Amino acid sequence: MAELMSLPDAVASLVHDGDTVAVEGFTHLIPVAAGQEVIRQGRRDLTLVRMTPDIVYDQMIGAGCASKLIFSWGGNPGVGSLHRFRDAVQNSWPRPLAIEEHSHAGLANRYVAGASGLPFAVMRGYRGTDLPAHTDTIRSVVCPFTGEELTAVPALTPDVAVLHAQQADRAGNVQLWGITGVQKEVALASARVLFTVEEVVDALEPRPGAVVLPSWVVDAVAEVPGGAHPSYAHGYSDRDNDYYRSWDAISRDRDTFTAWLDREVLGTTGVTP
Amino acid sequence: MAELMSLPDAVASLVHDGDTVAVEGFTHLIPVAAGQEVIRQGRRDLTLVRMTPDIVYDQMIGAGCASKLIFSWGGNPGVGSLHRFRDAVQNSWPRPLAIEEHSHAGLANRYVAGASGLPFAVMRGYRGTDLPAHTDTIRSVVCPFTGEELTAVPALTPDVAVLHAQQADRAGNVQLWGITGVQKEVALASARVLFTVEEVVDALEPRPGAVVLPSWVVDAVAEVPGGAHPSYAHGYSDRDNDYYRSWDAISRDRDTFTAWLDREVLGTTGVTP
Amino acid sequence: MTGWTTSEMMTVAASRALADRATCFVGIGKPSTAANLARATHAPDLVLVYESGTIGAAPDRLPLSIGDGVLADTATSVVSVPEIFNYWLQPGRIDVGFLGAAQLDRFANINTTVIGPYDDPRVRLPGAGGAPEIAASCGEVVVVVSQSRRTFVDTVDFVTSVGFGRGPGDRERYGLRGRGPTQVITDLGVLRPDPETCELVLVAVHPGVEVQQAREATGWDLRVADDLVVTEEPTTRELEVLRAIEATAAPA
Amino acid sequence: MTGWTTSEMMTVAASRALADRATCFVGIGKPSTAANLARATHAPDLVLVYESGTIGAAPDRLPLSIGDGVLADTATSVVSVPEIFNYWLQPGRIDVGFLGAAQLDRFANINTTVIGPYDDPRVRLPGAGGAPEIAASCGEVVVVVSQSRRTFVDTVDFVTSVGFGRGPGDRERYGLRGRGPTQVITDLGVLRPDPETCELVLVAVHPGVEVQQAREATGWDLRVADDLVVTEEPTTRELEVLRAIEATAAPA
Repeated sequence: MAELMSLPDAVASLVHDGDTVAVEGFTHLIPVAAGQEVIRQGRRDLTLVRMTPDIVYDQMIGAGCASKLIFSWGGNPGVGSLHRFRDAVQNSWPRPLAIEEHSHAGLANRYVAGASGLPFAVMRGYRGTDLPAHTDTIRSVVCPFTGEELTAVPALTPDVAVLHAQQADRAGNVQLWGITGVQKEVALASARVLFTVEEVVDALEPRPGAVVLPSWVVDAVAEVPGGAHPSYAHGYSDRDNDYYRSWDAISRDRDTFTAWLDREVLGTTGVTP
Repeated sequence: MAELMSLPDAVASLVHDGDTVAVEGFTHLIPVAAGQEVIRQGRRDLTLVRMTPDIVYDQMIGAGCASKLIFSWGGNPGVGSLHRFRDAVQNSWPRPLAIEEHSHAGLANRYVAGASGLPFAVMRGYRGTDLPAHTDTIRSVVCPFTGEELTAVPALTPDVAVLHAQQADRAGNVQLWGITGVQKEVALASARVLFTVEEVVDALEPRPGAVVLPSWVVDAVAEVPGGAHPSYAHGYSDRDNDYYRSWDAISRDRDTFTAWLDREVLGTTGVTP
Repeated sequence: MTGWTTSEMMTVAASRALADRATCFVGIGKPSTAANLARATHAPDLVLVYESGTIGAAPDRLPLSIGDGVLADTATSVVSVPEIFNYWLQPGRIDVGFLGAAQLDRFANINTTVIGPYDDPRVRLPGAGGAPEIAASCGEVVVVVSQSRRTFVDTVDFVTSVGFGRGPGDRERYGLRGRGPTQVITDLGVLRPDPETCELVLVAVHPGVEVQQAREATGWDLRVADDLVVTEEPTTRELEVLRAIEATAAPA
Repeated sequence: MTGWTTSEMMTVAASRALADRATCFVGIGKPSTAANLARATHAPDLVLVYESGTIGAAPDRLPLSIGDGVLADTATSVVSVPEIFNYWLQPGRIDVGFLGAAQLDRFANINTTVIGPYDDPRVRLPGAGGAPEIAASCGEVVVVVSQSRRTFVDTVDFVTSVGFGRGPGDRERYGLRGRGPTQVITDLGVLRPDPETCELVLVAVHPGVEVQQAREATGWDLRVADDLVVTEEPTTRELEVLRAIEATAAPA
């Protein structure tokens, strides 16, 4: 059963040094506030998993939380590069970052296998590319009926999933809608599940296209309005495209990034008055 | 792009002798009227696929349409046996019926593999049971990462899916809601797709829990109000439990069944005035 | 209280097997009645999961089929059939699986496929449905079945769903992750597997039932627990609620 | 009509590559602009599929990201990310995949991963995203990329997405079921693979572009088709619609 608690308490109780953490949300519902709370609590040596490392991971990597990144597309969508991610990979700043690289289809299927209680997933992919030569979590499997060779990827079972949704009810049932991405698979693949939500409501009103996760597969729910900014929460906020553009300048230089980090994250409580 | 046409035309153009046909619907949205039209058109040597052969398949088997049945649970839900199914298996009446038997999980995963363009699916199942000894579409596969042995089932790719939904729009986009079963997987796994619908509407209004299949993965849509009777269409009709009970007596005896078939199916056009 | 049927006793005993807040994979028939009785009495937060894809269904009347519309209308979440098996049952998220049986053997293996040879059956039964994977993956399995020599056989004609196979170690050998059957609840009493041998042992008889009746209704030499108990009879409340629930399922 | 930019010419040429009623797997940026231009001009029933899970999106403004809310609001159906890849892309349901490239080689292999050695990259690029499977499974692939020696290299530093591998037969060998790249549309012209050798050949130059410019912007000895044509310049309507579309994406 999910417990309703504050974001600092939720992060403190569920996210530990050395954990494999999946902070997910496909463009939509990215739990940026939760990521910044992880920075604020000084978590270290995290293996970060995410299909699209985006500003949230650029910040966590630049802040030194991560020792490894498992991902499939690492850019600032519509803007360009993630400079902190590049600086870590190319120059080991602020610390070395090991990477394990997949395609979207491959990483999505790794979550599916995790959610399904299977050790691996079968797919068509990667063949002929240079990815298998550099990623040892890509292998092949032969169909026992046709003899055809296909690609296998191992299950991803993060220690903790950090996700954002529009709503939870007081019992801790969570509802999200719009682009639902891999949220359900990540929640069901992970040992622990932390949701930030725009709002806690008395009752979840059924919505077209909604995913509802019952309270008994969620551990903590924290009400954090705007917790997905600069990404968005369908029906609550719009994507702040200017912020994504402005991040390019903030993150390009180590000093401006560090100043930003001290001022906007470490120097705040994260709790909006 | 789906074409809107009459049920007789849809069946005539999409269902042929010798086809593998999946008439699906998990308790809900069972396309019984379409099944009876297949009987009326005298289709023969069909391989019928369905998780829960129910009254619709008892009728098609008793009418002699089928030479093989692929299934996972063959009963009259809440009532008892399917007498025509039993008579075919135990006494080859009206003709021999070969069977290929799975569990629900196995058959569902066979549809998933078909919908996914994969030759097989991986699952945990069947181990220790007597099913693999009698069903050669159950084999094992070894995880290339952990070495664990798991169960593999081959993709099911029917020649034609016969399905019922609540609504289609005039462009042939189909919407169904309530218990959605395996409808999406069956439609996407099959070479041809026939939908009967309760109603053709100008525009599909988004609904909680709805599955929408775009027109370009559907071949034919026929408006057949009540086409799921005695099963039901959520929001349109209730399950006719008395009919399921009465089927027991109708189907128990070959003569009463044959009389029913002549009177209720062969002797009618199927088009309700 | 007196004036209850053996069928009611069986359903009440089954309902008592369900702890509050547990998640329960429910089949139609007695299991569904028992689960809804539990939810209406001692286990208000029992989570009912049906193979039709309804999670957290809270029907206000007894569903008449596994896919009754009332299940979708009242569920926390409705998912596809592949999802209910792959994302919810297979990973072992469900605490208790409720199963019936046409035949059951001393190692609690279940047959719902055929009586007689598979290729020339004396009786062709419905088949597996969701049972093999429920028996494999639920945290534990509770079997609800009327006890008779026809049903309680030394060896089932066909293993549709695995209890303990041929004995200790078989579940591990097959990679089945649930604990398997922990109780078999009948119209005569309750059986549990011996922790050493995995063989079903009579641990309780319902009020008014003699051990000898249970022995005569069992197709193998039934062992009886030294600390055999008598089931607590249905309470007035249990019976009232059960009868109210069953009334909602009366033919229209 | 005159007074158009090479970038506009490239987008218009890309939009013309899309037939009406086709299904198109669209990446963000130029491909999305071109696809929406096609939908607004000659292909009103073009079906746009985005990897965020939106099928049949009909945005009334240019989406600013692959997961822009306008895509979900206007889609025929919104599905999960695993589903869009497994049920829709992988089986080969999508006719055309639109891709960009950081590097492209003579066999139309695409690099979006690294410039320089993988373990000591000169430039670390975003990586694969959906591209490898789009390149593998779409009926055909159209690449939209500006032409320069930096981008058009003899051999890519990293094969992120397969065009024709090392030449004829490689796609079959890898079990890739789509036909692969059929057109590479640049700011200078259009290249198509030679049916015999699979090597990219310049088949069209845009108005005002000399073949020599294309040769100089290519890192291998570029072959030119005997029947080289000049692209039809953008029509007034194409430019008006394109500019109107791009205006909707202007920074707030």
